[in-house]
Parts: sequence; C-alpha cells; structure tokens
Amino acid sequence: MQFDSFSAFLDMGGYGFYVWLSFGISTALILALIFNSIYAHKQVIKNIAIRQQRENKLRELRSQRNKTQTNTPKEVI
Amino acid sequence: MAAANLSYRAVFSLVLKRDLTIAMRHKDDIINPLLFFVIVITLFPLGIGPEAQTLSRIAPGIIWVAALLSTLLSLDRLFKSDYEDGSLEQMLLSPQPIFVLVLAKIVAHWLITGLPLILIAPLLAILLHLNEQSYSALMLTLLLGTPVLSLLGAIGVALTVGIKKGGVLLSLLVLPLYIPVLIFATSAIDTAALGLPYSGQLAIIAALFFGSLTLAPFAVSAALKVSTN
Amino acid sequence: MWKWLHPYANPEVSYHLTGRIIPWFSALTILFLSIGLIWALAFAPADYQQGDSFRIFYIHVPAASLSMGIYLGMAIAAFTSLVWQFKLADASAAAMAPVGAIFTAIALITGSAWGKPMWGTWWIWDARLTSELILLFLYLGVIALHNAFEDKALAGKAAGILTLVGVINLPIIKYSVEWWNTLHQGSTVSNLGKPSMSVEMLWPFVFCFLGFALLVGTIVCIRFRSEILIRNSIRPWVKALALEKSLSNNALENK
Amino acid sequence: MHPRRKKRLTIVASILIGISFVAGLVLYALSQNIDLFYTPSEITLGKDGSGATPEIGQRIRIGGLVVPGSVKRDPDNLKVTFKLSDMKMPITFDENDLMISVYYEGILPDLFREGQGIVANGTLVLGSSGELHIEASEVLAKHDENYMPTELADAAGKDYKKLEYTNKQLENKN
Amino acid sequence: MSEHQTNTSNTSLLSAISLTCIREDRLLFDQLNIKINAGDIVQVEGPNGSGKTSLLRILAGLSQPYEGDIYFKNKLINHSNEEFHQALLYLGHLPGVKGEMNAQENLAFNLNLHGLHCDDTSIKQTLAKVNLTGFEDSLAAHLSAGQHRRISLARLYQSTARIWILDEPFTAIDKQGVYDLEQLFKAHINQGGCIVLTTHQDLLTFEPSSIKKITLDYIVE
Repeated sequence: MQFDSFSAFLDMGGYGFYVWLSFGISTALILALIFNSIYAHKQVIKNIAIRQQRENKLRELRSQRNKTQTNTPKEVI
Repeated sequence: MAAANLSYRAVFSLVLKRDLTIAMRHKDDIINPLLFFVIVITLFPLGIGPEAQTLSRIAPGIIWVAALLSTLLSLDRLFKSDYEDGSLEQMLLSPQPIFVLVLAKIVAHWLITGLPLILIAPLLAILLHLNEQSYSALMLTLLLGTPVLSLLGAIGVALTVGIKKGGVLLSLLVLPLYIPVLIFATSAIDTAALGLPYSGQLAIIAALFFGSLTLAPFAVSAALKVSTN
Repeated sequence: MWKWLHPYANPEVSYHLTGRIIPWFSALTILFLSIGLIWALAFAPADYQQGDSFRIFYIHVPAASLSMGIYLGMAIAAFTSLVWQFKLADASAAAMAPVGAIFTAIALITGSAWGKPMWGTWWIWDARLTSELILLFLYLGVIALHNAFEDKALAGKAAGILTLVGVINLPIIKYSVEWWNTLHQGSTVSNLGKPSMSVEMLWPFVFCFLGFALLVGTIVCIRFRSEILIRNSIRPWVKALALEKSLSNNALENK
Repeated sequence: MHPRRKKRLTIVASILIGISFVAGLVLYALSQNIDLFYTPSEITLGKDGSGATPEIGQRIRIGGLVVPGSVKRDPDNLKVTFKLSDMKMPITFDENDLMISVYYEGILPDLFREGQGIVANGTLVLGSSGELHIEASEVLAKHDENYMPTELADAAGKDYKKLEYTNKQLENKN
Repeated sequence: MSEHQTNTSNTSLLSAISLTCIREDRLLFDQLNIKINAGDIVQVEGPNGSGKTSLLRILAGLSQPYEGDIYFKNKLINHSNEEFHQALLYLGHLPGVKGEMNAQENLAFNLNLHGLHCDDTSIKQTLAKVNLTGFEDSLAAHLSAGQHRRISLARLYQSTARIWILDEPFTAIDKQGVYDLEQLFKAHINQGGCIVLTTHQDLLTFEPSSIKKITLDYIVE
C-alpha cells in the first residue's frame, strides 16, 4: 500500500482532483455505454417481436378475406 | 452506328465541358460561394477590431477557414442536382469508367469555386494586412490546397447525396478530413511571415494533393454506387 | 480459401457463439480490471517526477491505444465487407464504432486532466492530441452515417468507405510524435524493445490494459448481437427468438 | 481486349505514380524538419540554412532545456527568470552554449525542473542591458517517456523535487 | 444482327438467380428466377409498392439485391461491367435531363457518354421523331415534364444497346407517341434485342401471348 491513510489515498499526493476526475468520468462513460448496449439489445428484440405480432394479425386478416390466395411470388420465365 | 470506345481523355473533356456549360448558365454557383468567402472575411475585422497587428497575425487562418467553409457550401451542387434529376444514375450506367467521370466533375467544381477564390484572395489579404512576405505562400497553399478540399469534399458529398438532410452530416464528415490541409497551409503562411523556408509544409500539402488526387476518385465512385442504390 | 470460415459467417451461429462468449468475457473483464485498477490506484509506486498524478496513466494509455486499435479493427471489417461482401463484417464495424468513440473520449478527457497539472494546460494543440480529436470526429461521422441510412446494408457500405478514408489518419497519429517535436511524450510501452518503465509500474498496467481490452470485447459482442438481429430481422430464426424472448419477458412482468 | 488492357495499365501506372509522388514529397518534408518553435541558438544564429533571425517584438515560441542553476525566483511574488539552452542528446550543459533568458510571472507547471525541456510562448524583447530575452506569457513543460518510482530515481541521483510556493508568493498572484 | 442470334441461341442475354430484395425491413420478392433471351419483351406487373422499380434497378445493376446474382450472357454483371453497360439502356423514373442545357445538348451528351457520335442533323431528326421539333434550342428548364421524358426516350432511337430496361416509359406520352414507341420496341426485338419494362397501360399492338410477364405480389410476411 502506497498510502498511509484513506484521506491520503483520496488526496493522491495533491493530485486527487485530477486523478479522481479522470477515473470518475471514465467510469461514468463506460457504465453508460454498457447500459446502453444492453438496453438497445432488449429494445431490438422487443421491436422485432412487436412487428412480428402485427404482421401475424395482418396475415390472419388477409387469409380470412381471401382463402384461396397464394403467397408464392416465385416466377420463372 | 457503332458504339466507339472513347478514350479516357475524351470522356473527361466531355463531362468537364458539360459541367462548365451548366455552371456558366447558372452563375449563382460561381458567385454565391465567392460572395460568401468575401463576406466571411470582412466579418472578422468587424468582430475582432481593426487593429492591423492582430489582423495580420490571424489573416492566414481567416482566409483559410473562409476558403474551407465556402468550399463546403459549394460542395452540395457537385452531385446533388445530378442525383435529383437522374443524370447521375445515367452516368453510372454508361460504359465509361466512373472514376474518370468523377474526376472530371471534381475538376469542374474546382475551376468553378476554387479558382475564383484564389484569384480574389490577394485582395482580401490586403484588407487583413497580411504580411508582405506571406503572399507567395498564401497563393501557393491555396493553389495546392483548394483542389484537396474539392477532392476530399467530393467523397463526403458522394456519401451523403442520397440522404434527405445531408447538409449537416456533410460538414461532420468533411471538416475533420480538412484539418490537415488547414494546419499545414496556415503554418506555411505563418512561417513565411517570419521569413523562414516553408517548403516542408508545402511539400506535405502537395503530398495531400497527390494522395487525394489518386485515391479520392475511387472512393467517390464506390460511394456514389452506394448512394444511388 | 475461406471455406473454413463459412460456418462462423452464418449470422445465427455467430449470434449464439457470441452469446456463449459474453459471460466468460465479462467475468474475465471484472477480474482483470479490479485487480489492475486497485493495484494501479493503491499499490503501484508514484512516479518520481509526476507523483500520484501518474496513476491517470493506467486509464489514459489503455484507452488511447484501444481507441486506435478499435478503429483499425473497424477498418479491417470495412475492408472485408467491401471487398468480399461479407455481411457480418458490417455488423461488427457498426458494433465497434460507438465503443471506439467512447474510448477516444476517455483518452482525451483523461489526457486533459493529466496535462493540466503536468504540462500546465488542459489542452494543447499538439499533433497527437489534435489527431486524437480528429479520430473522435471520424468516429462520430461513422456513427452518424450509420444512423443516416434506413437500409442497414447501405449504411454499412457508406460508413465503411468513410472508415477507410479516415484510416489514413491513423499513421498520422502514430508518427506525429516523431514528426513534430511537441509536448506529448513518446509511447512508453511499445511492442518491441524494453519498456521504459519499472516493473512494479508495468504489471498493473498489463492488468489494466487486458481488462480494458476484454471490456471492449464484451461490449462489442453485446452490440454485435443487436446488429445481427437488426440486419436479419426477417429471418425465421430471429423471429422465433424475438417471440420467445418477449414472451418470457411478459411472463416475468405478469408475475 | 487489347485496348482494355492498355486502359487498365494506365490506371495502375497513374496510381503508382501518384503514390510515389506522395512518398517522395513526404520524405522531402521530413528532411525539412518542420519546427514549431525556435531553439535558443536559432535566436542569434537564425534557423538553419535561412539565416533569418526573429525580429525584436515578434511573437515567438521557444523550446529548450532549463539550464541548471539558472532559475531565479523572486521571494515576494511569482516572477521567475531562467535560462534556456538547446535541446540535445545526451543532455549536457556548457558555459559556452548559446542561451537565452526567459522572464515569466505565474505558477510554473509541476514538471518544470532544472535540466528539463520546456516550451514557452512569448515575445522577443531587447532588455535594458542590450541583451535579448523572452517575456513569456505561457510556459509548458515537456516530459520524457520514462516513469520510475521515487526510490529508483533517488538511486539514479535524479533531481525531481517540484517547485514549492510560499504563501507570500501566492498572495501576490493577483 | 443474325450473328448475335446464333451466338446467343442457348445463353440468355440477362438472367437472375434466386433474387431476394428487402427494402426497409420489408420483403419485396423472394427467390425470384428470371431468364431473358434475345427477342423477349418482359412486362413486370404488380401493385404499387410491390417492388417493380426495385427489380428493374437490380437488373440494371444500380441496386444490389439482398441475395442472388444477375448474369449478362452467363457472366456476373459485376465482372463484365463495361461490356454490360455497353449493351444496356436503362430509363428510370427520372429523365436525366439538365435544365441548364437545351434539348439538343442533353441528347447529344447522353449519346456521347455511351460512345455514340452524332452530328447535329441526326440529333435534330431524332428529336423530331419524339415530336420535339422547334424545341431543340430551348433550355430544358423551360420545357414540361412530358417533354423531358421525350428527350430521354429519344435515346432509344439511336441506341445500339441490346438490353432495354424501361421504367414506365409511357408516362406523359400521348396516344400517337405510345404507338410510335411500340413500333420501335417491335423493331428492337426483331433485331435481337430484349426489353424489360413496367407500365400501367397494356401494350396494345403486341400479341398478348408474345409478352412475358413477371407478377410481383405485395407480400405480407
């Protein structure tokens, strides 16, 4: 241990402000990035699921309206 | 009627002539960036004060920043109107290599916006009390540097031409690429003011010029293919 | 030639593979970073000249070198995607950009906080600082370009071109210290040669560096997975996965 | 396909020519040694080759090593003067080196030591005694890339004490 | 032209294999196979938003499909670009006419760009065919949208390209104009060319059985 007391640790030999400023901002930025990444991933899954459910409903509607419709666009000429 | 294989030079001059014709009939393209350049430069003495010593110290920076901004302003026309009326996709589908077309368009852009800027710069330098020893450096850096602005700017426009609100994005993409030119150009003019040799800075600007001249047309071609997709 | 790569080039396989890697990466990250940072803050000796302000080194240097490393990775991904039409490379480049931007910002901020007591100024327009700032602008441009296109495949290509144009900036950053005689010190820890640093200072640095590198790996993996899902949202496996996940989430919420 | 091959050759050739131009120009620029500051000897001798010396009253940026024993501080305020000599490797100091005095008022950066490299911004002034000196408005310290703990530095006999300021000096700051 | 026909008796001019197109998260078409031979006229049908324009742009090489490849004479189009572009004439929604140039200059530039050298009289004659006599010297900015369209269609009369890809060529064209164009199409096909087009109105002078059709559906998936 390089420091005699906790207050000396905080003081960082007079450079406390600069050291803790650096570490603090870095931690904040990294944490924000991590949370954003996890949140974005959840959001992507949610959006895909919502769209999927909407499309399912649309398809049901269509198939009710038009029982004989075929959805094969395959066209070979 | 047989389709003849055009030489690169023929294609180049064909497109160059077309763009210059259009610019001549649409003179705003030439005059507006130039007016912008002049007005921005006259704003500085008004904002900073008419003290000759201060002005002469910051003159290289002012002239170069103004040149940079007015080029940025004029870049929009480089591909935008061609994109909007469909001539761009016709050019991309022509049997001519795209980088030659692109190079011709960039050269036309420089002739329309860069060259008038160089011609008027000495007059504005007088207004800013630029050090007498610096005039040749100013002209040389502008002569080598403004083509770099057109070439690098073309990459940015090509990337953003298909985006509806591409204007702000364009400056975000292009201005960082302009920074090296700005640094070396102003440093050369400053050095010249101290009566020192500035060939080193000039050589770096020339290197930037040749580098962008060789590589930018290919980057622009690739970017245009993405943008017209 | 690339046959062996083929199974990994499948988005579904990559998605599940990265999913399995993430727990290991994050565990290792926590291990390395906690050891490294505690060591760096409390146990590493103070520098003979710079005193305890030297401890900023343990964030600043890893962040600065990672900011460039990530850009290099992005450029390689952009190149692969443009030349070989390798779609997953686009997704990885898109995942890397925000992480790189954050680490560039950290390098700039910590450098600034270190420079104030040591050089006497928060900011100096020296070559290396300026090019690091340009690097940040490039990252922001790449991110903006990714967001500007509706179509992710086009966005990837456009951002890839910009990345490759900007890659010319990297050697300028790298060699600027040697080119210009300015305030910024040379790099302490180079790949070759003896580091100009005593061993008791070097070890915590090694831990910090590995910890930050692993952290980057973890975050990039998380973002990479999101990008894969966005780019493959019409694939049946993505749909099944999304439905399953959202159902389990709903079940949790109902409880 | 002959014309096409010829065209392809033109492209490759022009790229190669362009890149070799770039390489040549960069090499030339490096050999020119772009300095962003003057060294003390250049103030009297002029920049190498050109012989141009800076004018009196000119804004100047100077870089050099603080000559050991030359730092003189006013006990009552933050005024300080020191001498600079050219930076060279290995670091040695000689009475006969060309030096220039720097006058500065303010708190010096913590890395400011005798024998250390610094960069100062200021103006070139002709003093009352007829000697050139620099009135610095800003002093920036440059440090080397060596880090070591205090014990090692002691063992190596390095002088690393940073300047201390008395309350009296700081009172006169404003 | 007979030489071409014998050459290409078993290789199709333009073909596409398993084309899939996705635009903004919507599947427009999936696993489409297309084979277009010399002498074919192909009409792409479908409701608005079904991807007709996207298909034409993909066939012309302007857009990249999500999946699938396009072949020109059995060669991937990315690898034989110059040759493919020599043989291709694509007219999209946008006429590609510059307002700052007159009709004659516009036509001449487009033809020159494709390596066709034309003198003033032949250009005037071509403009006369699309009913633009008297407008040769007026700046395109002063002309109407229909006239712009006709300037771009005038290129068809001079074209040496074998593949024509036309997106709604009949918009803003009067009855007589449509008739003239259909005659031009027939001549082009008889000379061993092929045409891919989208149009809202039916081709009147063609035998319905002679027109191949690609029907695109609005897919909800």
